[in-house]
Amino acid sequence: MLKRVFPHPLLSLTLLLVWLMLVNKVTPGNILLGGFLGIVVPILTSPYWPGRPRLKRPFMTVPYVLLVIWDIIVANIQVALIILFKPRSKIHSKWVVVPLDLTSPEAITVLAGTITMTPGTVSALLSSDGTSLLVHCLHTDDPDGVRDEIKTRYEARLKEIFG
Amino acid sequence: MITYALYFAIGCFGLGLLFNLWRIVTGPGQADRVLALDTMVINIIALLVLYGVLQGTAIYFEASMLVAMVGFVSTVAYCRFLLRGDIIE
Amino acid sequence: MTTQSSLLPIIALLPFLGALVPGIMIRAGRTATATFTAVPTVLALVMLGTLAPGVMEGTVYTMSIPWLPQLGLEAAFFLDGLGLMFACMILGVGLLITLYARYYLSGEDPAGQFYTYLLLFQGAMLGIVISDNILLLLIFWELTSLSSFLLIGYWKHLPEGRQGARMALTVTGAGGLAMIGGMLILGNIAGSYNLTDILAAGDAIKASDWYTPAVILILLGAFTKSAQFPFHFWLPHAMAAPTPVSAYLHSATMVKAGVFLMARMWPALSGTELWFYAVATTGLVTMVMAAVIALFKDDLKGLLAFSTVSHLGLLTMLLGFGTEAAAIAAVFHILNHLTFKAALFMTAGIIDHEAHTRDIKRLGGLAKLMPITAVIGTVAALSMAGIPLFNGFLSKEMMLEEASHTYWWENPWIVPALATFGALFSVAYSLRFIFHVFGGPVRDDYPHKPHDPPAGMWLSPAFLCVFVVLIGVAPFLAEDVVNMAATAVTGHETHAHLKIWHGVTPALYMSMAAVAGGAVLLLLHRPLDAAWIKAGPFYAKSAFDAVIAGCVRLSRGISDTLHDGSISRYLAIFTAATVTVGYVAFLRGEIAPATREMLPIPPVVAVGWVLLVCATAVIVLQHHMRYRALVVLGVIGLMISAGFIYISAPDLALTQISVETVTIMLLLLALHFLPKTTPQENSAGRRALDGLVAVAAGVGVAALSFAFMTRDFSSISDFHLANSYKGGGGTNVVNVILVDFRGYDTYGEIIVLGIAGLVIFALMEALLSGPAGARLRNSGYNFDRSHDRHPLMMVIATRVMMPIALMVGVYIFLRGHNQPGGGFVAGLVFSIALLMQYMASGFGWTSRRQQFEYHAMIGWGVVIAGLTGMGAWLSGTPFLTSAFGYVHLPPIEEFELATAALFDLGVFLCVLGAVMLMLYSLSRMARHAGETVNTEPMDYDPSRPRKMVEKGKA
Amino acid sequence: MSHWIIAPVVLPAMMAPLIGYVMRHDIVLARVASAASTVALFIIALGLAVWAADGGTHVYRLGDWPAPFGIVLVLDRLSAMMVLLTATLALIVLWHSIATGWDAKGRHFHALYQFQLMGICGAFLTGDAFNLFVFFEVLLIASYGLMVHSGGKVRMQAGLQYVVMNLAGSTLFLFALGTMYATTGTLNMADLAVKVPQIAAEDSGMVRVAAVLLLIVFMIKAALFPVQFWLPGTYSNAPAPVAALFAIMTKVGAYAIIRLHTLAFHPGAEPTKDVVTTWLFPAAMVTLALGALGVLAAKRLMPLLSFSVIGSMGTMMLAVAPVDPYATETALYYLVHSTFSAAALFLLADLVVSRRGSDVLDARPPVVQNGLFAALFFAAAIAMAGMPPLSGFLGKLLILDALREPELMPWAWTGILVGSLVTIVGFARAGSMIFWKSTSVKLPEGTEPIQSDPPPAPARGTEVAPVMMLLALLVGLAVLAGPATGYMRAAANQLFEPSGYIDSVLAPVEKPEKAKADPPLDAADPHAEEEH
Amino acid sequence: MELLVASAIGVLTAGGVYLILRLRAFPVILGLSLLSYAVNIFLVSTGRLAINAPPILNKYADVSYTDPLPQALVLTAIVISFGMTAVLVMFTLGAYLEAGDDTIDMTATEEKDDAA
Amino acid sequence: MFAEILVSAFLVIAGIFGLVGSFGLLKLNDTMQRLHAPTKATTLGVGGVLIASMLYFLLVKDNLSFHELLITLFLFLTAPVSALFIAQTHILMGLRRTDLPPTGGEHDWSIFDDPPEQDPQETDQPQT
Ligand code: NA
Ligand code: NA
Repeated sequence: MLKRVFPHPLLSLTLLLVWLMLVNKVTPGNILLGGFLGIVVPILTSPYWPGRPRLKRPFMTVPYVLLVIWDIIVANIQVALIILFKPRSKIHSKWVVVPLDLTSPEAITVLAGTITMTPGTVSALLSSDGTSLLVHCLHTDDPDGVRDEIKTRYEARLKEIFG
Repeated sequence: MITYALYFAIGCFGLGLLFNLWRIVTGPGQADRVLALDTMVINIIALLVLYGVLQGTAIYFEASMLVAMVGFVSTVAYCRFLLRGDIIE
Repeated sequence: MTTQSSLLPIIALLPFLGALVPGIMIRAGRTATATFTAVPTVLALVMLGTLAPGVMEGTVYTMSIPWLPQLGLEAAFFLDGLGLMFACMILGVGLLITLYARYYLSGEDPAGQFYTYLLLFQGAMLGIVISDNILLLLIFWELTSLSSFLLIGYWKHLPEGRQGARMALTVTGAGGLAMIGGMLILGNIAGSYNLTDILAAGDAIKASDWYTPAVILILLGAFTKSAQFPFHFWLPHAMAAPTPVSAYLHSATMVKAGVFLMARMWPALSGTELWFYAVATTGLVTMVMAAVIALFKDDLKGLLAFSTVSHLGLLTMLLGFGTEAAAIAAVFHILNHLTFKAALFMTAGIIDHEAHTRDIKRLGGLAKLMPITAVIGTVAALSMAGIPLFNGFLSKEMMLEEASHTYWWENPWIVPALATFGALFSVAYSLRFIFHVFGGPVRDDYPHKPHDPPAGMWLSPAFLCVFVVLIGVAPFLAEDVVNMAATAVTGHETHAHLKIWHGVTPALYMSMAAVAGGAVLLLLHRPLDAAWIKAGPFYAKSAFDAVIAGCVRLSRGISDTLHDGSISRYLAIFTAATVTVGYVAFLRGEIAPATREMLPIPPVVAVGWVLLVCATAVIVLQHHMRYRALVVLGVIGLMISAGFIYISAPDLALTQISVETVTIMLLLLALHFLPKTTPQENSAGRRALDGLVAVAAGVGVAALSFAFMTRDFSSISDFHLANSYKGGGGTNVVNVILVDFRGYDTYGEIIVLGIAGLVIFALMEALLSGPAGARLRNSGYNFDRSHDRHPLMMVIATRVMMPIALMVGVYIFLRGHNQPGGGFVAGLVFSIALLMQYMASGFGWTSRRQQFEYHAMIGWGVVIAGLTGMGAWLSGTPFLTSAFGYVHLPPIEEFELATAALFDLGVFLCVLGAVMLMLYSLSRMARHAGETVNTEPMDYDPSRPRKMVEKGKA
Repeated sequence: MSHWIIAPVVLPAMMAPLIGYVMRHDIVLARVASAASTVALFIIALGLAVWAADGGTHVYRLGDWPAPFGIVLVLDRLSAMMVLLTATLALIVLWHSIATGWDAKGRHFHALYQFQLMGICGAFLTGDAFNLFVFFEVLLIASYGLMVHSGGKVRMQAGLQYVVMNLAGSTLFLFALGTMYATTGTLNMADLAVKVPQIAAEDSGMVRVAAVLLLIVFMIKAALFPVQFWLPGTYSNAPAPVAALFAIMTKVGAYAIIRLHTLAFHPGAEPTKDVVTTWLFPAAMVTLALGALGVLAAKRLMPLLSFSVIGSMGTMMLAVAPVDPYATETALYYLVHSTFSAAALFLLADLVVSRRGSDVLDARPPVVQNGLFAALFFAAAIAMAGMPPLSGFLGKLLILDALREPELMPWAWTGILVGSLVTIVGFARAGSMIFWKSTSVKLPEGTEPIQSDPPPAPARGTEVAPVMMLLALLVGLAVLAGPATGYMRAAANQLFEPSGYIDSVLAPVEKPEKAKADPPLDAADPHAEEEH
Repeated sequence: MELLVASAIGVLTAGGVYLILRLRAFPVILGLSLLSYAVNIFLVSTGRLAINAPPILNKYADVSYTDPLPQALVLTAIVISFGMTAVLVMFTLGAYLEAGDDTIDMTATEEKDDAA
Repeated sequence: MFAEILVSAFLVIAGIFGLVGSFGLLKLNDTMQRLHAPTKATTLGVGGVLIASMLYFLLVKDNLSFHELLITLFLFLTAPVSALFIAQTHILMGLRRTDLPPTGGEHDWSIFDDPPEQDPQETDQPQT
């Protein structure tokens, strides 16, 4: 019963927040309406989201997000420098194959997203059984290092979060 | 000061648009064009937000949000067409 | 008097009403239908009979029923001497023909149809002669053309019948149309379309500037109908009709309509030089020419047809002379011609019927085989030849008399000489009819051994021959009738004295010369005939056919070239015309100097402009690469949306960007089935021309918009700004206009969308069930597709994105009344959110989980919007009158409730339903083409075990 | 203010979704609903026509907003007449569609049919220029669907052309409306009638462009040269009942021209004075000629009928071109006549062609009931060609009578008379081929007739009835020409006295204060603070 | 600014017109899309251009508003042209699937000549 | 003043990164390299603009606004997926299978190889 009303409780919470961000004003009416929509919308969309993803340690997401933001800033600068000052011929792009230990689709998605959002790497392909990720690296002379960094810096943390 | 900074930023993103245009026109691959269009969408979002700041109003915010949303959907659609032919098979 | 007059419309109507009867009892057989045809004819005759004494005394019966007063058209009838004479002729001969046809028609012919047509014709003809309104007369006139078309084409399986019918219709129809013009002019001069008034206004008419066109146009009608040169050629071809028809229409009645008309109009139109030269000359030429041709016709009916043409020429000439005596002669000859020519046609019909041929060269010697017929034929033919003691002699003599003292272009000889010449040939062909058909030895090679027909068939011509002889011997018997009619023609009382012997007059010599010469000609017939054939006479039919064929070719040339199915050219013409007309309209007006200061151009806006222009250029130049064009189209949509923001139109930006996306989706979905490139098919010249048109259009539109943008104006929208909040309850004026001030537009607009959904759905159903469906099933993919149908990342991202997007949709919907947004954009946002889901997991998978039916959604949308509109009726206000109020429910802050929101909900549902139904239709096509529906939301879920079988294998 | 004015729009607009969405799986139910709705529409239209005959201009202010700020519907004699004409035609054509089973040959026929009626009635009733555009679109998009009802190759291609042409036309319509608004600042037709004459002569250029662009837009609908090209392909390939219904569609264009050129660009409006007179007459002349030529040139029956429609539009628009009351009156009479006669021809052609198997004018064996069809064809053809005794002849006489301006008369008269002749010849050729020559076609001994399986059935009384009804209407129009033209004269006079229309529409209205409460703006506007 | 807008309208119109005169349905669709962009901007500009004056009522500032009516008209026009485009796309597909190519011109099928 | 400097700084940084992103699109050699560029514009470019906007309304206009966060959320959610699709497209259309390293597993990269089959989920039955 509860699962029917709250098929995705985390989503409901997110939607309430989204609603408040949209109306940009926290009033009782808006909270009520946002809460209502936060319940109704997931119910309406639940057929498209069968199953409920498990978060083992949801609070670990906070340091993870902060880490990613920091990486984005640093990497951005590096990549900007490459684009601006490195001659075309000196840019050494590489493919990196990252074997995945993660199995949850949500976790894989977050990992791939993280890789893409941090400049310098782009997730390009997943193997069809979801066991490895193909990453394109803008400039590196050490593809294995990149792979290892991804696995230790991001995947390990995600494994903790998603279990 | 903010005004100058605003104009600077607007100029940067505007110039960016021209770069995107070049990529769209010359390609060479279809993926390049889609990529350029996607970048253009992002630049437009930035410009819309900057314009809102310039005019001191939040009235254009929904537009930027909607652009972000449809930009994504159309990029996926353009790609899916090339990948699968039928975009909503 | 009035009661008697009121018989007139009844008389006119009787044949038409009567026509229904044989038409209904179409299978009843010849006797029954003939009987029922005779009934209205007899009734009408009886009614006429009650009026006849009055007319003889000089009474003119009139009766008028208003019909179309705006035009001056009245159902007005009048009966005077001329009318009475003609009416009696029409009905009397009609009766005889009815009897004759009963025996003439074979059992296989649909007699009911025949008699229906006959009565229709009779009614039309009767109408002509008793109309008091020339517009009414025109109606009956055209009806004679139509009914004769039906009668000539009665044997529809015969090509001659069909062609003859069409030729007659074409020629007499053309004349009739000309006459319409003439009559309208005439009525305009006279100030009335009533014949009585027109006849009284003769002097004014002749003095008018419009007299000449009126006369020419009316004469065109009369000449074509009466087969005057050069319009005579249709009549011989009308002989393909059954002989009763020929006898009735083409000798006794219809062809006389033209003559009747000239007689009718005689007081109003005759007596001028134009009249004389046009009418008399035409008549003379026709008379002579047709007489000559008639001699060389081997077809009995052909001979009679040309002789009819000749006699009609004679009548025309007489009426053209414009003298009273000539008019009397004409009236008398009308009567006489009727009797002998109808009899002759019936005779020819009998011969054809019995001998199965009408070819004179195959006949001869019939006098012994069919004596009764021979007597009838001989009497009638002698009358036609103008032999004394037969009525034809009398009127022909009068004609020659008139001709003998008529000057043509100050020349005294031309008319008498030609008249005599014509008479001579007339004698010759008449004698030929007698000697070559009835005379000579009995042959043994008739197609069918002839003998006299049953009495029913020869009674009618015999009856007419009685008149031929009776009048021929005792002409004074016809005196009253002739005077009665001639008085009506000339407009003042005439006192004709009809006698056999006039003394030794020029006419007598002319007559004798004609008889003698005619006999000689007959003797010389064989060599003359050979010479005639050798000369290769001009066949009007081939000329006519060539003209018609030429017209058809010409019209095909024009019509088929213009309407060749090339829409690109249609559009080019359309655009070029629009541009031209627009420029001309503008240049013929003026433009005041600009009053409005221009806004500055910030660089980034200029960049947007560059992008827009370049993108347009790329699309135009590279439209062959269809996919590329679609990508670049996205740039234009983006630029325009941003531009809308810049020029203070946020609602437009929202709508544009979302519509743009959905449109591109649709185009991509369609392009999936279509060729991916456009071949270059236009010539460089064509492209240059198109470019020219395009540039002209672009420059025009640009100049126009520049012109008004730089000029101030005031508009009604101040009202909207002022009343939006107080009266409409919203601060987003655009939205209030949409849902309130102009909610009716929006109502129409969502219905357009709803219909679009329906049309697409219906079309898809029709396609899939037809050959297109088969084609679709056979269409395969001609490129390497990705094996990644539903990438995991997309599915996961969508699971979060879609609910958020729906929230955004709700938000945009709720705030639309006050801020940019509203039902339409919200509907599109919902659609896009669903689209995202479709792209992630496929349409099939997703729509199986769909809880709402799109059809119903559109329906509910339209119904809700409509009901909201109708809700206003409850408070007695008009459709779509809005109501709103502010509600305060603690602890919630005050909020607004408005009917406009309900209306907007209708908009929302309709948009969502329509978009989704469109996508559904396209996706159904794809599935029809062989796409399979996935059972899983994503291709592979690594968190779940693989299929057992595969596991075992691995 | 009577709500009945909007009934011809709302009734089909409410019925259509019900039919299309609720009853979409039950053809019988859909038929009943569609027929009931159309009968009701007819009765309402009749009532409105009777009401409008009082000579008043009845205004319906949508949303209770005063004109020119809101949208108004206007019922006067002309609009009432057009609605009644539409309803009458719709009823008969619907009967035919149901009796012949056309409606079941594809999806959504009845829903689209009702939407189509809604669009047409809306276009006739509106008093707002932009709203006219909206209803043009409604009627167009419904017509797209009806046009390709039941599909098929050629029909699809022709349908595509029809859509493309009209989309181009709709775009032009918007350009024209934009220009109109940019120069006058208003969209209400009565208000335009006030504003257009006020434009200074020195500044007439733009409004003239607006006027001429609008003229072209309506000429597309009215199928006038040089924008008539779409019609033959469309009418020839549309399902016959749809083509019959389309007989009213060309009249929408004619109506719009009449309406705007007696109102917004009325003859007294100086800036736009010569716009219509310059172009409409020559366009109508050429149209008439092309129609006649097309009839003569046609190798198939349906194009022949289509071209005869073009010719009739040319004839009618000749009488619209002078923009004077009597000529307009005659044009209205011809309008009604040509609508019914075109419909009769198309419905009849459907009965014949569906049995004959082809509309190609060649020799092939006669169809069942050849005689009956021949008679009906003869009657309908003489009506269309303007031969007596049906209303076509009277209409033609009226138009000839009305066109007496010395500079127009020679052209108009020649055109109409010669055009009639050519049309008559064309129809005679076609009729004699189909109904007469067919009787001489004998199949060679021993060959089996190539016939559909089962062989075509004779037309039932219910199938022939609609044609009969249309012919009866033509007879009635001829016999009652006096009263009919009386109404049309009154309608024309009303058009040429636009002050009644203008005053009624723009009459000031007492408007009750709508807002029940007047809360501060920020309650409605969450962003208000930011903007300060 | 006016010049930019006017010329943009002109360019879009010219491009649109050129494309609708092509022989295949697809470029015609593109052309009609361009034309519909052009006419939308044209319509908006009939209310004259104004910067940062959206017709959203503001109680707190004495601001001017651009003409809202043309915007409402354009919204209606956009929606309608969307529906029309969708139908056109479907018609194009239908014609293509029925006929086998997407040429938009119809080649006249020659029928037997003459009616006698 | 501090607020102004802060906002201005964010604006300038955002502008630079946005421009660099687009410039990279122009300059870089092949499609895969170019794909890296928009991530600049998205992350620091638009991110900077959004932060500047938030700060501006908060500090200068005294009005806290969350809208910008929402846009950021949107972009962060969607950009990787867009990039993935563009990369897939490029690989499918512009590269050969052999241009890529092997997956190292038993299955090939998704666009070249069908996924292994799975039993349908019991909870995932269509509703109708
Ligand atoms: Na990255
Ligand atoms: Na809205």
